[in-house]
Parts: sequence; C-alpha cells; structure tokens
Amino acid sequence: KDSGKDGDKPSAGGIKTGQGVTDKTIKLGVLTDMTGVYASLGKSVTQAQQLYVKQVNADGGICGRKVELVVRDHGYDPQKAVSGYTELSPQVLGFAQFIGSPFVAAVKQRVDGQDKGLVIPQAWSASLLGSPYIRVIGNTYDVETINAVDFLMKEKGLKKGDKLGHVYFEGDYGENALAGAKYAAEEAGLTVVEQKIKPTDNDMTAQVAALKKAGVKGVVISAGPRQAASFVGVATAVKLQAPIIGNNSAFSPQLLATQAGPALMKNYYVASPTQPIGTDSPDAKKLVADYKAAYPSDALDNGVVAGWTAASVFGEALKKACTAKDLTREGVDKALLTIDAYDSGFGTTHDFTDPKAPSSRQTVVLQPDKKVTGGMKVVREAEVSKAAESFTVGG
Amino acid sequence: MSTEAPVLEVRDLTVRFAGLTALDGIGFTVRPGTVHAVIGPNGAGKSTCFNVLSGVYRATSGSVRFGGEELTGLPAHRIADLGVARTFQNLALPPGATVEDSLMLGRHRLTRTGFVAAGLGLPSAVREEARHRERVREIAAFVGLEDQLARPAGTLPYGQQKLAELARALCMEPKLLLLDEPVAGMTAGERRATAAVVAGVRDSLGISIVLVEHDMGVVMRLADSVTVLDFGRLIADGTPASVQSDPAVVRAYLGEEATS
Amino acid sequence: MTTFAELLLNGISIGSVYALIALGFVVIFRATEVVNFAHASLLLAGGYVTAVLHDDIGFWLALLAGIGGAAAVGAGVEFLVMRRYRGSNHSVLAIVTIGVDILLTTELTRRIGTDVLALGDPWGDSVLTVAGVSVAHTRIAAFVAAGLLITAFLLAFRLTSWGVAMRAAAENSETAALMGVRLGRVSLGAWAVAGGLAAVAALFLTVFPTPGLERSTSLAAMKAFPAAILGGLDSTTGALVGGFLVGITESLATGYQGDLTFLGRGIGDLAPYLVMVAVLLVRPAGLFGTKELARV
Amino acid sequence: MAGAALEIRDLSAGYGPVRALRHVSLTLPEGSVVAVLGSNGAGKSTLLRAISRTLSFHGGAVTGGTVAFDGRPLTGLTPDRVVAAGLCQVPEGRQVFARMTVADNLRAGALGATGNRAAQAAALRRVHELFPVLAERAGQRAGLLSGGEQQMLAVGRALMAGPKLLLLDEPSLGLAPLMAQRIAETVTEINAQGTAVLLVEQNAAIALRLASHAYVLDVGEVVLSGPADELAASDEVRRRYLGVVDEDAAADASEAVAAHRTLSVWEGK
Amino acid sequence: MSDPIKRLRRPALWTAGAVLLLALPFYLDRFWLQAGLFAMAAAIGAIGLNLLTGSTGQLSMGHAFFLAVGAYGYCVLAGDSTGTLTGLNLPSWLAAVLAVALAGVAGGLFSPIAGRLQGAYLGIATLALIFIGQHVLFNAHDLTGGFNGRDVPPLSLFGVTFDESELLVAAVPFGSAEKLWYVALLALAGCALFARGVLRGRPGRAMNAIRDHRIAAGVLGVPVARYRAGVFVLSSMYAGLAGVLLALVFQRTVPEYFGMILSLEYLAMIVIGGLGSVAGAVVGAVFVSLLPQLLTRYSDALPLVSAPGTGGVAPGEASRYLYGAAVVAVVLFLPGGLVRPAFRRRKTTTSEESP
Ligand SMILES: Nc1ncnc2c1ncn2[C@@H]1O[C@H](COP(=O)(O)OP(=O)(O)OP(=O)(O)O)[C@@H](O)[C@H]1O
Ligand SMILES: Nc1ncnc2c1ncn2[C@@H]1O[C@H](COP(=O)(O)OP(=O)(O)OP(=O)(O)O)[C@@H](O)[C@H]1O
Ligand SMILES: [Mg+2]
Ligand SMILES: [Mg+2]
Repeated sequence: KDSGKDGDKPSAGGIKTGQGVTDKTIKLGVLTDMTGVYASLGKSVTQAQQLYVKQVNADGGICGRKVELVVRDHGYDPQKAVSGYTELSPQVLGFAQFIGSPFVAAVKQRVDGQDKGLVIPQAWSASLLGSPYIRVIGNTYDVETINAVDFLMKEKGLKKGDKLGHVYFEGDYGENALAGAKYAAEEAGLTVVEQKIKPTDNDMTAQVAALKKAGVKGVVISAGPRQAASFVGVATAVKLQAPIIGNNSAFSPQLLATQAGPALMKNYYVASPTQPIGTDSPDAKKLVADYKAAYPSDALDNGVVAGWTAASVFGEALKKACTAKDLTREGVDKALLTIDAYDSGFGTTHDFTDPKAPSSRQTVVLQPDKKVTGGMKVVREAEVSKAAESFTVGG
Repeated sequence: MSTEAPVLEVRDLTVRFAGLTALDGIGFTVRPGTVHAVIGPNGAGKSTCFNVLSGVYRATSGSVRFGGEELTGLPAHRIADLGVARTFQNLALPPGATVEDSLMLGRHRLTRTGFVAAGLGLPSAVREEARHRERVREIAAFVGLEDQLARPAGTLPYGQQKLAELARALCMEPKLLLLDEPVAGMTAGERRATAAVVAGVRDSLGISIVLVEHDMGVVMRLADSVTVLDFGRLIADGTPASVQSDPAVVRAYLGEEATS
Repeated sequence: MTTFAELLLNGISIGSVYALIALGFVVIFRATEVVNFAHASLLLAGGYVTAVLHDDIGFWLALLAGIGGAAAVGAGVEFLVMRRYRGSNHSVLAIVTIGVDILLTTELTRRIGTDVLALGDPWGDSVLTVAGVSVAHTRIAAFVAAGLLITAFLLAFRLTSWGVAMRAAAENSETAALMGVRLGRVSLGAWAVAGGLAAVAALFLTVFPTPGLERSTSLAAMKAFPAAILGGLDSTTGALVGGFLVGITESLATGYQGDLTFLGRGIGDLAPYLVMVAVLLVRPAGLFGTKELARV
Repeated sequence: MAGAALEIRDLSAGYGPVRALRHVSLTLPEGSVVAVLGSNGAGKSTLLRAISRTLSFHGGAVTGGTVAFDGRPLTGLTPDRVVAAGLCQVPEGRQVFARMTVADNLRAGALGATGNRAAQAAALRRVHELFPVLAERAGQRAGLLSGGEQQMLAVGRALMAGPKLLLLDEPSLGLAPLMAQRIAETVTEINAQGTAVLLVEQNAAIALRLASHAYVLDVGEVVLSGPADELAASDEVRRRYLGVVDEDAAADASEAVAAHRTLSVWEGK
Repeated sequence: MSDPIKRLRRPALWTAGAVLLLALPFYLDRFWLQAGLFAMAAAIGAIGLNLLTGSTGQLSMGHAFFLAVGAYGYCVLAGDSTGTLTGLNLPSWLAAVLAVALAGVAGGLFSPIAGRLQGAYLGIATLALIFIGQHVLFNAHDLTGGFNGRDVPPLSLFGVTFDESELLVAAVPFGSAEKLWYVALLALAGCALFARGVLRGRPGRAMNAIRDHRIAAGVLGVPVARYRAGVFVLSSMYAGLAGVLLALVFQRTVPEYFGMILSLEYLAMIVIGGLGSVAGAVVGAVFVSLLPQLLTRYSDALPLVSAPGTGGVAPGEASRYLYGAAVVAVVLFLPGGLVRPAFRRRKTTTSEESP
C-alpha cells in the first residue's frame, strides 16, 4: 500500500527531493478536459504544455532531470476530476494544469491541508486566490472586467450615468466577472443591467432584446465564445448601437470563419491577461512556429498562450528551486513566492509574492481580426486601470 | 359457518360515459350466503356494475349499500377492506410473480406488515408471513392449483389463470365475492369443477357471491336468483327458472334454442 | 410593448425549432414507446454532414445529404441495436439509447473537434423588421419548416396505414405481427424519419443567431424534452404547441429576468420545466397526448 | 377431397424447458373447417402460435416438424410473411389494441389484406353488419369496450384481412349465447365463401357442429382425431368436452361439491 | 440438486466476501478506496431508485436532486456559519440523520405530482427537479455557497473523526478514505438488507402489483396513492443517504455534480444491474461508477489510443466509447441485467418439473 507519504530525502547533487521527483525525472500532473465542455481550452493548453516540456527536455531538462507530464482527462466530470487528483497527487510534484475551478475548490482542503503541491488552475476566478499552493496566473476575471469597463469608458465613449449591460454565465467565471463589473460601475457612476445565462444558451436574441429595451450604452460579455458570437451577431442585426467587450474566455478564432465573423471584427473587443498568440514578440513568433510544427491541424488560440505561460511559470519555479537545492513541494512553493517580475513574453509581468493577489492586474485589450494569426490584434497594450488598482480582489 | 355476511343492496344505480349510458337505474338485492347471477348480452353493463361495486368506476347516481356502508364514493382499497373481492373478466395477474406471491397479494388487506417491519425483518413480520402462506396453500389446494404455486402466473394456460384469479379473490377472505365470467375459456369438465368450487365456497364460507356468466348451464346450477340486464336496463329479475322462460330474456339474450 | 411583441415573436420562432426536435421524439415514441435519448446525437450527425459538405455541393444538396445521412444513422441504430433487444421494458430501451448517444456523441465531437462549423445556409444574418419588431429570416424559415413538416406528419399518421401500423406495433407487437405488420420495417422507418427530422432541426438550431455547429450543440436538444412532454409524447400537434409554449416561456423569462429577480436570475431554462409540471398536474398525459385507460 | 390447405407433420414446440407440443400432425383439407379440442394447457394456443410463428414472443420455439400451407412450407417465415401467405389468426384473449379507436383497430386488421380499397370497404361493411356495435363505437377506444365487444372486435379485425385460412382461438370466449350463435353462423358463412378455418373452441358443442374434422389434444399430443360427427359420438369426448345434459349435471355438480374438500373459515386476526 | 453443498456454499461465499471487503483498506491506496467509496454510495442510491423505478414502476430522472438534498442538507446542518454561509453546527452524526430525513421530506413534497403521472411523463417531470435543484444550488448562496460549493464538515462518530488526521492502524496510516470505508460498508449492508426485506415482504408485493396492474392493485386492497408516495419518500431517503456519503468522500459539494447526467447514470445502474432486484442495483452501481474511472486511469494503456493532439483517438474519448459500448452491450446481451431478478431464475428452474 502506497500512502503517498514517502518522506523528503536528499539525493543526487545534494538536492532535496520529495514526491514526484527522482534522480532522472520530475513528474507534473495535468488534470484537463479534452472531452467535455472545456475541450477546446483543454486541448490547446495541454498541447502547449507538452510542447514546453518537450523543449525543456530537449535542452537538458531541469536540474538534470527530464520533466514528465502525467495527463488525465476528466471530461469536466467532478467524480473523475477528484479521482484524478487522488490518483496523481501521491506521484507528482505538482499540477501544471487543473481545469474546472469547482474541482480545484473541491480538492483545496487537501492541497492546503496535507498535499501542499503547487497547483496551477486554468481558471481565473478570484475565489481560487488565497492559497499559497494554488496560484492563479494573470489577472482574475473581476480585475479583467474592471479594466474592460475602463476601456469602454476611455475609448468607446461610455459616460457617467450610462447603463452598462452585462451578460454573464452562471458559475464562478460569470459571477466573479460580475463582481468586477459592479465595482467598476460603482467607481464610474454606471448602472449595470444584468443578464445571467447558462452555458447551454446559444441564442442571445432575448438577451439582446432585453438590453436594448434597457437602453444600454455598452456591453460586457462574461460567457463562452458561442454566446459572444450570437450576441454580437444579433446586436448588429437589430442595430443595438453599443460597443461590446468580452473576457478572454469569450472568444475563439474559429468563430471568424462563421457568419458572426464580420460582425465580431466590427464591434467586438476582448480583454485578455496577456497579449494574443499573434503578437510579434520573438517568443510569440517562436511559439507559433513550434506549435504549428507540432500540431499542424490545430487552431492557435489563447489557450496555447495560457498553457505555455503556466508551464513556463512552473518551469521557472522549478529552476529557482533547483538553484536552492530543494526540489520538494515546499521548495517549489517557496521558490515561486520569490518570483516577483516574471515575463513569459506576452506583454504582462507576473508577481507571485502575494498568494492573496492575482499575479498581475494588467489587461490587454484585443480585437478580432481574420488576417492575424490567432485571429486577434492588440488595440490597447497591457494596462492597469485606476479602479483595478484600488480593487481588493475577492473582497 | 362464519358470522352472517351483510346484505348487498343496489338501488337505481346509473353510470354514464361520454354519450353512453352503461347502467340505467338498475337495482337488486343479494341476500347473505346466496349466489346472485347477473346476466345479459355483451355490453349490457355487467362488468360496469362490478366496477362500481369494487370502486373502479364512480357511479353517476344511485346507491350501493353493503351492510351499513355506502360503497359509492369509497376508493377501491377501502371497499376491499370491507371484504369485497372480485375477479376480472380480462385477466389481471402479474406476468412475472409466482402464483403463490400473486395469492399472497390477496392477503394484503388482512396483513399489517409495513415498510419498517418488513425492512427490518421483525419477528412479527416473519410470523405473519408464515401464517398467511399456510392459508394461501390451503386455498390453492381448494381450487386445485397446489402444484402450480411456484410457477409464474403468466405462463399458466388461460383456464388456470382464471382459477388463479378466483383463488386470489378467495385469499382476501371476502364477505362478498364478485366473479366476472369465472368459467370462460374452460372445457365442460373444467367448468363443472370450477362450478363445484364456487358452490363449495358458498356452502363452506356462507358468503354472498355475485356471478356474471354467459354459460347458462353454470348459471342455472349455481344461481339462487338472477338479474338480467340489457343496454344497461334491468329487464328481468327472479329465480333462474322464471328468468329462463321470460320471453324478453329469450329474445334479448338466450336466443331460440335456449339453454344447451 | 414592442419588446414584449419581440420577445413573444422570438419565443415562437425559437419554439418552432424546439417543435422540430420534439417531433423527432414523438415519431420514435409513437412507433416504439421509447423515449429516445439518442436524438441529440442524431441531430449532431445531420448537422455535421451538412456542414462538411455544403462547400463542395452547395447548401441544398448538402442539406439533403445531411437528412439522408442522419436518417441512415438512425436506421443503423435501430438495425444494429434497438432491434436486438429481446425484452418489453421501455425504460430499459431508453437506457440503451443513452448508451448509443454516448457512442455517437463521442465520435461526432471527436470529428468536430474544437471547430465551429457553419452550415452555409442562404439566409445569413438578415432580419425582417416590422413595426420595430425584428425576426431573423432563419427563424421565419424554421417556422415555415416546422409548420409544413408537422402538418405533413399529422396527415401521414391520420391517412396512411403507416401511422396505424406504427401505433399497433408500439402497443402490442405480437398482435401487430399477426395483423401482418412488419415490425422491423416499421421501427426502422421511424428511426430513419426521426434522423431526417433531426437533421432539419440541426440546421435551424445552428444557423443565425447561433454561430454554428459545434460539440455542445446537442445539449440544446435537451430543451425539446419539456416541449415533447407538454404537448403529449405521442401527438404531433402536441409537439408543435409544446415547442411554442417552451420557446415563449423561455424567451419571456429571459427577457424579463430583470423584473423576476426574486426567483433568482437566469430562470430561462427552468421556466419551461415549471410550465411543464404545471400542465402535467392538470393533464397528466400532456395537452394532446392519449390518456392511459382506466378499465378492467 | 381437394389437396390439403394446411399440412402439419409431427410438430413439436416448447417454451424453454416446457414441452408444450409433442409430434402433433394435423391436416386441414382445402376449404374445410377443422376443430381442435383440449383441456387447459393441452397446447391448443401453442399450436396456433406455432403456425403463425409467434412463439418467440412468448419465449417459445418450434423444436421439430413442419408446417406447410398450399404446399409452401411456413417454417422459418416471419409472422408477417405468414399473414401475407393468407393465414390470419384471432389470438387468445382478445388482444385488441386498447389505446387505438375501434375504427383504427379494424384498419390495423386490414394491414395484411391483399384486396384493394373497394374490397376493404366491402369487408368493413360486412364486419359492421355482423357486429353493429363496432359501427356505433367506431370512435371509442377499444380498451374501453366490454369484454364481449372486444371479442367481436378481435374477430371482426381478422375478417378485415380476408384470409385464405382463418385461425380462431376460442372465438366465442365471453360471448353471450346469441353472439356465440352469430359467430358460429359467420364461420359457416365465410367457410362457404371459400375460407378454410382452424377452430380452437372450448364450446365443443358448437365446434363439433361446425367442423368436418376434429382433433383432440391432451398435454401436447393428439389423442383423438377423425370426422367431427364420429368424435361427437365418442363418449370420452361427450364426457370431457361436451359436458352432459342438465339434470345429472346438477346432480354431479352437487355430488362434486359433496366430494369436494371444503374450505375452512379463516379464524385470523 | 445437491442441496447440502448449496446450503454450505452460499454463507461461505458471503463470509469470504465480507472478510475481503473489511481487509481492503489495509492494502489498497487512496485512489482505489475512493473509487470504492463512490461505488458504495452509488449503490445505496441505486437501491433506492430501484425500489421506485424497478419495483414500483415509477420512472424517476430526478434522483440526483435528492442526492443533492442529502449532500447539501448535511453541509448546512453540520457546518457552522462562516462569512456568508449559514450553518446549524449540529453534531455531524445527527446532521447526517436529519439530512436523510430532509431528503425524505423533499420526496414527500413531490409525491403528489408523482402520484398523478405515469411512465415517461413522470420521468421527464422529475427531470424538472434537476433543473430546479441546479437553480437553487447556484442561487441560494448563503445555504449552498453558490458555484464554489461548501466544504463538507467531516463526520465524527463515537469520538472518531473521519477526516485526514491520520491514526495508525496495524502500521497502516488511516486517512479519511480508510475510515469512511467502514462507515460506507456498514451503511450499504444495512440499506441492502432493508430493501431486500421490503421487497420480499408485504410492501414489496404491493409495490409490484402497482407496477403490474394499478387498478387491480387497488381492488385487492392496496392503497395505491399512499404506497406510491411511501415508496417515493423511501427512495428519496436512500438517495439522501447516498448524497451524504458522497459529500463526505468529496469533502466538498459542487453544484455541477448533481445534474441530469448523474440521474441518467443512476437509471443506467439499475437497468444494467437488473430492474427490481437489490443485488442488481449494487452490481450495476459498481459497474457504472467504477468503469469510467478505470477507463480514465488506464486510458493511455488502451489499444489504438494516441497521445492528445496527434489526431487519433484521445484517451478520454476511448474511455467514453468503451463506456457507451458497455452500456449497450450489457442491456442487449443480458436483458434482465447482470443480476437477473429472482423470479426469472425461479421460472426457469421450476418449469422443468411442469409438463
Ligand atoms: N370507461 C368506459 N368508457 C366508455 N365506455 C365504457 C367504459 N366502460 C364500459 N363502457 C361501455 O359500457 C358498456 C357496458 O360495458 P360492460 O363491460 O359493463 O359490458 P358487459 O355487460 O360486461 O359486457 P360483456 O358481457 O361483454 O363483458 C359497453 O358498451 C362499454 O363499451
Ligand atoms: N409463455 C409460456 N411460458 C412457459 N410455458 C407456457 C407459456 N405459455 C404456455 N405455456 C405452457 O404450455 C402448455 C400449453 O399452453 P397453451 O396455452 O397452448 O394451452 P391451451 O391449450 O391454449 O390452454 P387454454 O385452453 O387454457 O388456452 C401449458 O402447459 C402452459 O403452461
Ligand atoms: Mg364484462
Ligand atoms: Mg389457449
């Protein structure tokens, strides 16, 4: 019986190691969703992370050890997700990816309680903050939404006293974003008109009608790509004159090929924690090239960037831990806490010293554009609005 | 002899369905310990009458008194509790359950075991079960099904399924027994045997029996009195002999070369 | 006011899509008394075929191909699976359809992958605006299609012996066989037809205002459940009326959610079910369904 | 006599381990009426199921022997093919389509029919004059009909198909004497019009009167067979199937009672 | 039949099985124990559903709702009020009992509707419960914690607390999984025996009668409406208990879990196992809840599976295929289910004696 608790022991080169680390390999867990509702995200993130690992190993690995990803696809099923965690946690150092914040929440007790392995969720809900082991990368949805509203005010003519429409998903993502929207509205003297929807709603006609009736001057969408596309399409069709901006999960390049394409390129913006995959920074260009080479058939979307960033942050922490000669879970956690200005090459810098805060409050505003790789171009560089500065996250 | 079974009194009973009067103010009385036959052409309203007596249909008007109780308006299971048992013209036996369990179902009103007692297997429940299975075998033997007890009722031939239904009704230890065409689908020999069973029930239990049957032979043998319905109306009432010779009955029901 | 009219109209238009899906349930139920959980995946199949073909052979041909394809899938399911079941319990067969649904959906979502497929319909995102109330052309098309198809089936069930054979087979297969009904052929036909209908429904479910066909499209099919039940699982008229009721309820509940906050927000999906339960309390077999018999 | 319409050669059938028919042979001459008698569980219904090939619906199967109609073997056909071959059965226990209207039940009967619309209309008229109640209740759901009315519907439904050979499983079940008479007349009539009939009937009196030949089944085997009148004469048949004339019937009914073990009263509670 | 051997064999098998089950926590690691716990909880729920759907013929697709009532009920009753969350802070064992009762009450409240509807109509109507449930779970924040759910306070019985705090038993560290294992085992055994008693006794016969012929059942003296309501309550209580157990295993309740899929899985369990039999429910539950987990765990070992992204069949997909195929295959090739209901067996054995 393997209780998973083989105590930390010093080993090759006097480096302390613990669960998931041998002299040859460092095992990282990946709990993803490639068959469920978040399949598209899961696929891109996982492939990007596998790409990162391949490259790291190609130039010698970390601490002379090969990094190895153990992937479990939970298909967004809580039972499988929790089982997956239970299965992997004894044998891996930490989790480079964990999709589905409800599931992360479900195992939070165990992570904080005894496991203490570093977990990087692929979700940006403020409710995940606060644990020194579960670390959200990039701005949380609330911060992102605040910056988005700021963009509408500064650049799209939204004024004090106007009505702001907010279409959001039931669940952590939408409701966390709503918190942000409300705060921003508070600060800027706007009134929020809420429209709560479910992931199964694909037809936004009724929502558009309602917001039109309310006479909104701007709209934030904290939902999925489909809902965004539908909303923008209908809005254009019924001439709802209002700029529309969505969170980073509310767009996927595949949409540009559909009917909604033109409308999206005309009147839709996306707030994102990082620059898009298509930016012309050297790292981005290299990533695009490598990813295309590795997965020719697959689309380049934010998921790739997110996955890559998460993996590289974990890698960075490992390297730091290595120099500190401590590859135990505690060692890695500590190492991460010392990283205060990490730039993964996508325009935002991350500060991991405070577990209670997101690693960055910067938001980049993008616009859909067929011609660019990844289908998005930057319209406003990384920036933190005043409201976002003053906002106490998760509060 | 058990305690006298109560009198059954049906008074101008009327049942209407959308656009059709199945029973039109009929009435008759069943004296305790007798067999009362209800006959009539197909669609005359005999089963409807049974359905009212057993609480399956609501009467449009009229009254059915059994002993002190007014039956119309009572739900089926309350009527059963008063000791009214019936068989069905179109068989209503569970397809899967064994004959024995089907008969045990007849004991439902006489047993008390509830969810908790059964679930916990309390001694009381076990004892009750044993006692009543004993009686069930007795009754099965009485109608001649003792060898079939372990078979799924659904696989019995038609005639024996009819017997099983009769036995199940007997298992309710009824004061009033309603039999809807008990011998349909039997050979002459089997009819005689079944008739004997019915007679045996009347004589040894002294309960009232209402019998619906198209086999005049059996009716003549068993019935103490007969009521004849036609199109929901009562067209004759009296002793078997008198009824059989009643021209109206002959015209409407028996046909010229009457009782064969 | 125009908002109300608009919501109402929108409800009817989305309702006609639900009606089309519900009709698929009804056909299978009439022929086999099985609630078909695999309908969602038939829908996906039809949509997928149309989507991949429309570039090469044009929309209308592609649609035909989609209908044919989905019909084939339906027939295949009946022939390979449903027919093999030697039992009578309908809830068991319903579970089989769940298994089938898992298989088909997995395969199709694997093919669709992360794409959002356009079906290349001719209506685009154009809308018709009358007196400040606007309806998408796609929805007008859906309305017409639903109307036509449902009338067609109504007549088919009434006039042809097909309908009789179906119901006979469903109610008592042995006796139906004794009447010369070809049980296999009847249910095969039903499944094929259901497949074709699913393809049509898929079209209207994925064109504007929805961006296109993708893996989660099948989830939307679940919304047709209350529609089918509301109207009565074995009634074509029921499917139509049920569809409209569900569509309207949903649309109004969403449109006025601002005024309904005491119920909690986002009751758009819930409302149809509440209406359904309310209706069932009054009419246990739905608005137009055949009631169960109470005679012994 | 013309060639046999239905030719059954030592047919055996059973339900799983239950052997319901053992080497039954039966010949039904062209255009004749043949009766099958037998007590409960003798295997009469099983025989008809074996001919119409619906045993599988009851978890049973033919284990041996052949059935041929007009020289064509029926063995291995599906039930609908058997119907197409011109055989039509009125199954035991009515089996009307309870939730369908009377009219639709009759339409269902015509599904297997070979005749054109006109022929079917004629058949319908015929059925309606035989059983007027079916015309009155055309719109009523069959399940709500009375037992006898359902039986009429079952017979009428079979007549709609206009078969070459009609298999009747206890057609007079639950019918009032008058109605039973009418069924009997109908059988002779359609037989006169050239339809052969295989008649399973508990009312042996009627059966033997109608049939030219008769077979007696017992526990799955043919124990007696021959011309109807001869059988009617044999006292074995008289005793077991014809029953006996009234007065001593009453007598041995009472004697049966006397002989019968009586049931003690339940002293429960 | 060689009776003495038979009479000896069955108890022997039972005891062997019991010993094995009791010993498992000393050998299996947490993943397996957890899988086992999920299975046992599911088994309890499935038994309940089988009483309702299999034995009384009331199709229910709302089982997940009652599971949720049990799970969240326990959290609210046992949890303490922190921040926005309200909790009654009752002793956990009492909370568990009350949660089960609560589920029963919920079932009782719905039974009037259940009493009116039949077959598929009832099935879809109960589906409404799921949607109502989901809506409440997401919106009644102070009770359910909304989308991020609630922590599940650990159970403590007779001074033992079933949390992570490890106590050494025979040199094996016992965490929550190991301890809960025995609780679950006990609960399951109890539930199974109870259900068996109910089904074999008077209530069981009445339930089957209602399923087979409602009108006849009434005429035979069975108060149909009351019985249907009773069974609905009972099965809801089973679901409630299953919910409590699941919550304890998850250590955190998440609303997503209690959706329609879950209800359908429970239906699949009883059908696959065998409608109307307790053993069937248990076997079916084990089958349905273990299979996907095994398939996921060993997915990369499955034949013709390729690494994600290389275009072929991804592990997750492969396991879905197998799961779907298994469901279809079992139902088609074992119509009566993995465990054939008792009466079928009796039918075949006894019919040898008959002609
Ligand atoms: N629930 C119902 N709805 C409509 N009509 C009904 C209903 N029940 C019975 N009937 C009609 O009422 C009449 C009487 O039916 P009933 O069953 O009482 O006849 P019966 O005397 O039993 O005839 P049989 O001897 O054939 O059984 C029949 O014409 C039948 O069609
Ligand atoms: N579905 C079945 N499963 C098992 N055994 C059956 C089944 N149906 C009939 N049997 C058995 O087959 C034998 C013949 O049955 P069958 O129904 O043919 O008798 P029958 O002559 O029609 O009797 P009846 O005159 O009562 O209709 C009987 O022993 C019966 O128990
Ligand atoms: Mg009658
Ligand atoms: Mg028979």
